Amino acid sequence: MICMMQSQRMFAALSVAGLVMFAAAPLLIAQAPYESTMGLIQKIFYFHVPGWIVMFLAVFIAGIASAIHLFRNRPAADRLALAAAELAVVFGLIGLVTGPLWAIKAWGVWWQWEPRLTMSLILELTMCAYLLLRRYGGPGSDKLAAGVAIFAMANVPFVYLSVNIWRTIHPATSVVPQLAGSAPGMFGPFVWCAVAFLVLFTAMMAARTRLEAQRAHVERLHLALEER
Amino acid sequence: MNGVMRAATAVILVLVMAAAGVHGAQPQPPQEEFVPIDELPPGDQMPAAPLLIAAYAIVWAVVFGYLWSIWRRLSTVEREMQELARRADAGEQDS
Amino acid sequence: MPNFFRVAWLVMRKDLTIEARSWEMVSTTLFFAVSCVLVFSFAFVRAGQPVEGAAAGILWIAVAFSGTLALGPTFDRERHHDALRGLLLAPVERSAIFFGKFLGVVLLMTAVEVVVAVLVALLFQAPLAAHAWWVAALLMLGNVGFAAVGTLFAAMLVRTRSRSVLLPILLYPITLPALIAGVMGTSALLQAEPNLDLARLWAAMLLCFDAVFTTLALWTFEPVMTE
Amino acid sequence: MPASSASSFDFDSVTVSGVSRHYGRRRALSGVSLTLRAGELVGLLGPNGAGKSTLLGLLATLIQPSRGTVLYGDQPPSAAGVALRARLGFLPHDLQLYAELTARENLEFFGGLHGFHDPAGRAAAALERAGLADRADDPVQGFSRGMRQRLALERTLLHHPRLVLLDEPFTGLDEASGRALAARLQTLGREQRIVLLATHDMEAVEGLLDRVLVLREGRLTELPARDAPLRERYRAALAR
Repeated sequence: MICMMQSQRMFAALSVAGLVMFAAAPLLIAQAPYESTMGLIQKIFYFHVPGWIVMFLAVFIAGIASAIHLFRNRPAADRLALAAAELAVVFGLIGLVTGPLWAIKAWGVWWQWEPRLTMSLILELTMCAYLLLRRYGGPGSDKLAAGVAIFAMANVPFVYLSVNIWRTIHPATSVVPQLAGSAPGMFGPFVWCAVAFLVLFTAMMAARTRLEAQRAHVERLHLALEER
Repeated sequence: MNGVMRAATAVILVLVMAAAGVHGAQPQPPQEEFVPIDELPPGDQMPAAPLLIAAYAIVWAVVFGYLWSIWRRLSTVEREMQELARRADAGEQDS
Repeated sequence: MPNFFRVAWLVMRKDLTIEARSWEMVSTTLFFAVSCVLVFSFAFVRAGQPVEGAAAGILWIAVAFSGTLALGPTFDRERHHDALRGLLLAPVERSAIFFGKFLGVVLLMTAVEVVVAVLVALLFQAPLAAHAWWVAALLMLGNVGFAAVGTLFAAMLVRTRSRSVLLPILLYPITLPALIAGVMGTSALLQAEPNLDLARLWAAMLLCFDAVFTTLALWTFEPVMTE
Repeated sequence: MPASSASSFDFDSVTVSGVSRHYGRRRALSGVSLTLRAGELVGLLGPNGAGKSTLLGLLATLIQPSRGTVLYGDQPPSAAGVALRARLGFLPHDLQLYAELTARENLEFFGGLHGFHDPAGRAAAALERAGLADRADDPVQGFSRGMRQRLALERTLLHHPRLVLLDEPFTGLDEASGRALAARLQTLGREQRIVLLATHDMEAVEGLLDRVLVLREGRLTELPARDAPLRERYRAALAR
């Protein structure tokens, strides 16, 4: 019980920190200088790019945790993988929604079949497939889903590979380094937002793994009750 | 739980440093296919502010929606847990 | 290692023998592939002329769809009389069993590819023959990657309830990079001025994809198949 | 024992201790402990859904326990690995035969997987024993249940396994084949095999078994050895 309280307090502290950082972000972003060609709309990047960063991080966590579960048989790793997969979908959704809102202004279309966008969409689909398999696969689907998560992680390099092969009209590759080099005023808020997203992500991960741990506990209680 | 937190914190630190390290990366030339907004016909121009606000609102909605769903699921599970504990106690008294 | 290939050969030969008796999968898959091409021809032929650049996409989508269709029955056959457990019980490396099944799928898909490629070349006036070796290489590379992922997923879904729905759901997002590479590489060859460098680049990417995912599949088959 | 494969692993007992297996919330086995020894013919009775198939699958290393351990001799299955599978013979209810292949091809395929030097010779001998020599080159899909059952039994015993797990081996057998199977089982016992046999057919196994275990809702009990017909003892055990 004490451990539970502790982790709850931890979770609360983290979420508060994340939300405060998150809430303060617009103020900082408002002060950041305008990007010369894109103007105001460029400020979507402060949320768009960290969203993708967190999603990729989540995909890797899900893949590595799944590998541990698959080869070492650790249910705790499986719970971590499930939490990460769900969060990958959530943060991927943020990226997928903010992207078109930027695109309609900057490119004049809602969606551009551009490799990085397309591949992010593919990754989002993969993680959705993972969740669908867990939801509808029936008992024992955790091992199967773990296999899928490993494959999804292995797919990520091919995302980058294809980006490099294909010529891209996506500005992100050049914008982030440029922010650092030419406009220090933009880089600060960007890092702030990225850290806010990561703190939030950690808090959500903690909550989600906790939920799964509680579920496992309930299952154990059920079995113990039937045992008698 | 704490182990998870520690690991996650470590990962975050690494990532922040990596983000800082992007400094060093050489900026690539901007892509030619990119159409700057001022070259678009004026009719296609959309006001930026509502889009920006919509984007921020959606991000907030997604984050809070998810947190709310976790909270709801957690309370369901905890209710079930209490229920089970009660049943277990009752069972012990029976036997 | 010789044992590994001996077992893989035995499993593949068994599948081929069964197929030679029934012709069930070859005939159904081929029929499906041909109808796929025909359906596309209604979508992509305007005023009697095929839309430019459609041939590569049609070729690969027909292959991917019919490949998915073939994967289900490959393992339904094993599921039927619980034969898969009989295989898993054999005192051999399980990855060898996977490899045998995988080879069977590759062969089946090769047969489909030959027919579809000829059909696309005829119906869409695609100059596939001009760079026949390159097209064949791209198709084979795409085939191997698709079959590796597909065979693993089909095998692991044997035990699940909604396997027929879940297979394409899992398979397409993971194999999309291979499909994109295949389509882009092939269309680079089918351009008015074929771009061999580009095709080579995509072929290299396919090769990486195959290497990574075949290794991963061999590696994960054993733990995924234990209940 | 023939030198069928490179394996040298062998054991003279199987020990199951405290094994539970659940699928989600459904518990198939709970706290099962038992020891099987070489030369023993053990029966496994129980209503449908009592966990018999799960227990057999578990002993065949196809299913992993949620809790508890299974030891072959003193080795866990993870340590013995492939060599252990060479010593296991499992005849499940679904027979594991390929309907499109002939009887001979089925046997030769499995013989090949076991790495026999002469799969054809072994298959021919097994077909003789199954009484299917004249139907050897017909596809299995034309066979009756009894013929398939005989063929599948021979496939199970093809590699002279130490542990023989049989799920309802009397299904579809006529009286003569049933008697032949009973005799075969007794031979296996004399050859110091470990035989575990799940069945509903009490008449067929009456007087054949050394011990009888009963599974009920995932729990295992042993039938007391008394001088009463098996069916009555089983009924009494279920009524308790």
